[in-house]
Amino acid sequence: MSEPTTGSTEAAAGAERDFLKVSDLYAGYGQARVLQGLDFSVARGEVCAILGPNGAGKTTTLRALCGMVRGRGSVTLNGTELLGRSPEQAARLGVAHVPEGRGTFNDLTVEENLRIGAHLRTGPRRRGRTERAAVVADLERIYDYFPKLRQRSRQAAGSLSGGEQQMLAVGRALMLRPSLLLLDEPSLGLAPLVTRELFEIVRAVNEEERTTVVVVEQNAQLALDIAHRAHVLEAGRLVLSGPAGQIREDGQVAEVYLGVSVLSRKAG
Amino acid sequence: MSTITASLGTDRVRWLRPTLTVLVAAAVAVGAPFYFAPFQVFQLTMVLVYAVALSGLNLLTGFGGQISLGHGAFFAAGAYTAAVMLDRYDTSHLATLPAAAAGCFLLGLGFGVPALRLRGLYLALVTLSFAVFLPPLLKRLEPVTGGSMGLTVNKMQPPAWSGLAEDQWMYFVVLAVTAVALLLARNLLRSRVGRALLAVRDNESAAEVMGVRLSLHKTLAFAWSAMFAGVAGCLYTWVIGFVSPDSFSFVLSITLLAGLVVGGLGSLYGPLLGAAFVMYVPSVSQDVSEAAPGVVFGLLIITVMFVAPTGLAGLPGRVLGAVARRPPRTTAALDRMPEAESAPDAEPESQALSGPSETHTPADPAVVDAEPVGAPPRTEKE
Amino acid sequence: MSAVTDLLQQVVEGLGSGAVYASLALALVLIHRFTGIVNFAQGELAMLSTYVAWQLVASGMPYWLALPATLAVSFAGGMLLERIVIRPVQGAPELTVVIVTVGLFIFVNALAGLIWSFTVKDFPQPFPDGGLDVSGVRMDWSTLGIIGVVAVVMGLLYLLFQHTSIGLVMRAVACNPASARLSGIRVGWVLMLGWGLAATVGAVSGVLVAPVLFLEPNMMGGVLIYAFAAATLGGFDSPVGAVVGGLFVGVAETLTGAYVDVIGADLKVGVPLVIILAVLLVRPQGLFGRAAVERA
Amino acid sequence: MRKTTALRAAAAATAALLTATACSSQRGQDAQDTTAGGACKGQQTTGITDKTIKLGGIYPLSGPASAYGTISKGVAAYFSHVNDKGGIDGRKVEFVVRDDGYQPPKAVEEARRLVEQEKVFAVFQTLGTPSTAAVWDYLNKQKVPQPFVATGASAWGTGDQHPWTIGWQPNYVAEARVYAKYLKDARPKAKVAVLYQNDDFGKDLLGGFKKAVAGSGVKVVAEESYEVTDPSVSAQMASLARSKADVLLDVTTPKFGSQALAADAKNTKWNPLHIVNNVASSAAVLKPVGFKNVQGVVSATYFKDPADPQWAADPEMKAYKDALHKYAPDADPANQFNAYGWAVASSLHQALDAMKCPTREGLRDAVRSLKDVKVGMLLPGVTMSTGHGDAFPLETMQLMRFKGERWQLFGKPVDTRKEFGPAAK
Repeated sequence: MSEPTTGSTEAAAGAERDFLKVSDLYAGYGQARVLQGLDFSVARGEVCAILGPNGAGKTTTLRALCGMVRGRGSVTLNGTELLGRSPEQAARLGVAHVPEGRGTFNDLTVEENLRIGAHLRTGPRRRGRTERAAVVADLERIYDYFPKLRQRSRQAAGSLSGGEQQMLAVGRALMLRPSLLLLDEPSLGLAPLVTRELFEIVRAVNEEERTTVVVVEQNAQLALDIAHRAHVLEAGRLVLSGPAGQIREDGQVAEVYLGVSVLSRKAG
Repeated sequence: MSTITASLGTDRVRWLRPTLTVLVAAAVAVGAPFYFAPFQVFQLTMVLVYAVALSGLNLLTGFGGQISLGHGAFFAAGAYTAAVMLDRYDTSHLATLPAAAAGCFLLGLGFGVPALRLRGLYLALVTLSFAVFLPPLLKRLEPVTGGSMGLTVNKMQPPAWSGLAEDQWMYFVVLAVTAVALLLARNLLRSRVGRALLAVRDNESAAEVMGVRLSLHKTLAFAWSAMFAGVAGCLYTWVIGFVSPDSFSFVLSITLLAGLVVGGLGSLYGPLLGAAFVMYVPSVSQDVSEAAPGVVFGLLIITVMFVAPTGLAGLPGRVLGAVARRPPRTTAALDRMPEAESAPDAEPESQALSGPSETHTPADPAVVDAEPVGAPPRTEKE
Repeated sequence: MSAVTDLLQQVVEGLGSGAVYASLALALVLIHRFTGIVNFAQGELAMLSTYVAWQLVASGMPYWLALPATLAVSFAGGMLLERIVIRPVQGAPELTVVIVTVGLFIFVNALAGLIWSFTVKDFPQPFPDGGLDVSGVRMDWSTLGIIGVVAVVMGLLYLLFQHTSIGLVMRAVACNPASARLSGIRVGWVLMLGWGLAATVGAVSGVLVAPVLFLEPNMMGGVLIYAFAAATLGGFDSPVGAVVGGLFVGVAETLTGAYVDVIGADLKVGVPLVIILAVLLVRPQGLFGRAAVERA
Repeated sequence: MRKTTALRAAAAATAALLTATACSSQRGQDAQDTTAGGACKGQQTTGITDKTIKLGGIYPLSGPASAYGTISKGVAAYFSHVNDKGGIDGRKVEFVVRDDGYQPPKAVEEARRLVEQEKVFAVFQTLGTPSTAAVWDYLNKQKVPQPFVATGASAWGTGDQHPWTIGWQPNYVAEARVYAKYLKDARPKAKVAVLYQNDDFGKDLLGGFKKAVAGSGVKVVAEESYEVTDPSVSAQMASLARSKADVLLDVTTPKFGSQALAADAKNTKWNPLHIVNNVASSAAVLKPVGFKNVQGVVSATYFKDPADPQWAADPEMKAYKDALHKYAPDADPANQFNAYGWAVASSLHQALDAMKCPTREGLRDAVRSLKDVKVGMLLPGVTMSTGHGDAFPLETMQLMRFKGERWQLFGKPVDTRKEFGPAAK
């Protein structure tokens, strides 16, 4: 169980590097223990991919980060402990989670979905007019990222296609102006072209807004394209960590480790 | 049976224990009327009567996942069939049983057809309005049903050879019918019909894909269930010897459903526990507070549901489970996710562990406390 | 009086009963929309609220002061009820929650009997005596008043849900509570709010109908069945449907009771049954209910 | 190992059961039933001693008919009152109340409990026709007196298969006859509209009325029924208004009585003579409607209404109110059901005093041979009489009209036996 990130002791740089710091994380459902002690860090503004086969604990990791699953150990975001908090508290700390299967509000219109995303910024006791204006501006920004959503802003979310729903889910998460964006299997069930488009947008968001992103993905190729760093999970443990490019090259190694090829899925 | 590793010895134990349990239960059941006072035997008899009705409702709601708030009406139909036959046509008591059963089976079949189109809540409320409608209808059919004065009929008398008192004889007759009914319910569930029902309850569309003939099985479930209620109604007439329309108000239907849920949905012995609850708890409530038994009764229902959300039958399992359970748990996320329907107790990752298949199973994003076995599908709004 | 006037008079009577059903159906629909359960105790809670109002008036408080006080008490009571009685069984099978409300029904009914006895109480009528007479058809002010208030409540609910941020949050929770949590919404708090609102609407219903039905612990028992019918007919998640369904059921049962001799007053309760069955067979989600809009 | 354990457990359980059956069977309790000696030899004395008498009553304390449950409080208050004054003929009364929730099967259970476990002397009052009908076969078979059942159905006094059961209040047919006689005298050409509860009570009264006016100029022109589960009777009232009848016979229970009176008052175009039956005639029913709206309403009664100021100084009424205040402080003395309980309990007191033998048989015979027995809570001129072939203790009622803030009795008490002959089915 070695520290996967290279240890640096310079304080300021350390805070930036350990923007999200996961140490000795255990989590599971009922009696089924899924995560067996994870340690990793994500630097501010970084896109971090978590890869691994089915059942490795990728989704559980994200759920533990956002409070949907209770865990033991420690998860800090910018120095604040996240473990033991409920999802709504995590959201208040700037964690936006786009769950697997999207979780859009099907009965609400597209625009209402996005406004719900900004709920914390416009809630009754929240700041006044300037923030309202900022939300409207953000709405425009999301529509710029996802022009299709603008076309369908008055439509019920349930009537959107899978890709549009996924875009809506990401858009809703961005409306929170999160400091940490968690994406769970964004490519699931989407056509390859749509997936690529989505990942490009995530990259753009990351680059333009410096939002830290943790993405869980089956399609390693795609994820590695936009990620700066990557971690490979197997059976609840980290088996491989490193810069994305390096992981890509170490694909052979992963294959040895996992028995299946991390890169076996053809991207595109 | 156990084909793999069971050694002869453990196999025998496996057989012996349930056999012994059944034998002891039978001994207690047979011995009871010689031990208890007549009115206590009467109470036990009524518990058995309600248990038959509840096991019928259990087939429909606990296993079939369809909620009926109208089973009091089938109960009444059975009771009146028996009473009218005894009163007008002077038939023997035993002859009324098949008639009540068959009549209610057909009635249930008739009801099962529109029930196919109705889901969850809507079915529950339509059956409730049927239960509300029945008493005035019975009053209207005065020439046959005796109107609001009801019908008083002879109770079953013990034959001379038995040497038993009336209450004891009644108890044994009802016990026999109940035993047959419960066995039938058990076998129904183990038959193809039962397995199909379970499949339908757990995942309707998947069951359909698998080729289960949904409409047929759901309609049949309704019919069987109504038949049990009718048989219980028939027994009721034998035991009470009096039927009147206001005895079968919609309160009876609600009581039946409450009894079943309190006893334990989808459990084989839940109906017995539920019947005992319906029978004894009102008396207990009265002993606690004569001024307002309802206050105590209402509180007791709520309390039981707090302590045993899956019913009394599930209580031992929950207690054991709670002891064994470890801290890492999901936070109590609301389980109203539409996706929760498809795989109620799936634990996405651990489940996925078992198969290295490339196709990823879509599972619910918020994993919930695994929904207990025997839970009915939720009355999700459509 | 001509046959037409007769008929119209019966329709007016039907609207009067229908408004009573609609008022309670609104509260039922509210709860169902936000929590997905059918609250069997809704009528009894409305009755309890009405007794609170009665007690306040009886102890000397002016009616127009007692009314807002009652609504406030009901709102707080509804929220408390969600927290104490419903929250502990959240996550249990839905039927369990329904049976808890049945237990609550029995409890509240007996409690009211214990405190206030079963003697009929007179409840102040906020609307003036007499009524409107349009070419021989008489409509009481109280009937008009009930219909008016029910319409206003329905309108307010519509505004609340469609045009306020809190309404948007409530709809989001109703639609997908898990995602709502992820957006930072305190779902538990919103559910309490839903119960509080429903209890308040129920209190309005109780206070409206008490002068007509006369206040006693079983006042709402009969109304509940018809309110179920109204909500089922209208679709269990549509406030507009609840009101239209209520009025429709009221008029239909009154007319058949009065004009179809075979049915008569005793069997008129079967009329809503037949209508509901017919409607549901064509539109399983009720007249105004939404069919699920979902694409994979 | 496990096998033997299971076997042992089974054997132990069986043995325990057998032992229990042999030694402490609860069935043996029947042996405690006692019989008298002397002149009353062979008669049952279960539940009665020289010092005590045990009675059991079954009332709906829960469920839809709980409004009537308070009768038991009036009864219990009376017995407590009597016990404090030395009891009935030196015997203290123990009164056991059980709840049947107005459900016949529950009534059967409770009746059996009272007889077999509580060993009561008599089941004094079962309430409601369904519950009474469900238990009377059993009680008669057990030879347990079932005096003064709280229902006015005419079944209890007709027929001779149930000698142990007897009614008390004027049966609904008798009450109907009182109204019929009044109409035949005062409005011989009356067209009558009837609102009735769709159960034995409403049907009995309506049937009795129709029979009593048969052949006269009084005609029933419209009938509308309602169910106890209905929320309101306003639709029925609207239908009746169409009939243009000049008399409305209102056969309802309290809440519906209030609704019908209010609906009648609101309809200014139809102003029939409103006859409200006794069950719904309490001042507690009229007051919510507003006294100004019920002027001139006619009814009939046989016991004193505690809400009526004219009895304020009546000694029996005073005793009643004091006792209720003392023994049932949470009960409302103005509620006529409490007064009903008091009246029926004091009637039983008279019957117990009249027993020749202090036995169940003695009570059975005593309630069937009452001769003009006066009871304090009953109206002056209303007495209990029974005899061979006549098992209706009360068949006399007096008409009253509502004026100002109270009922005013008018005319003489109407003895329906004299007017119409015995009530026959």
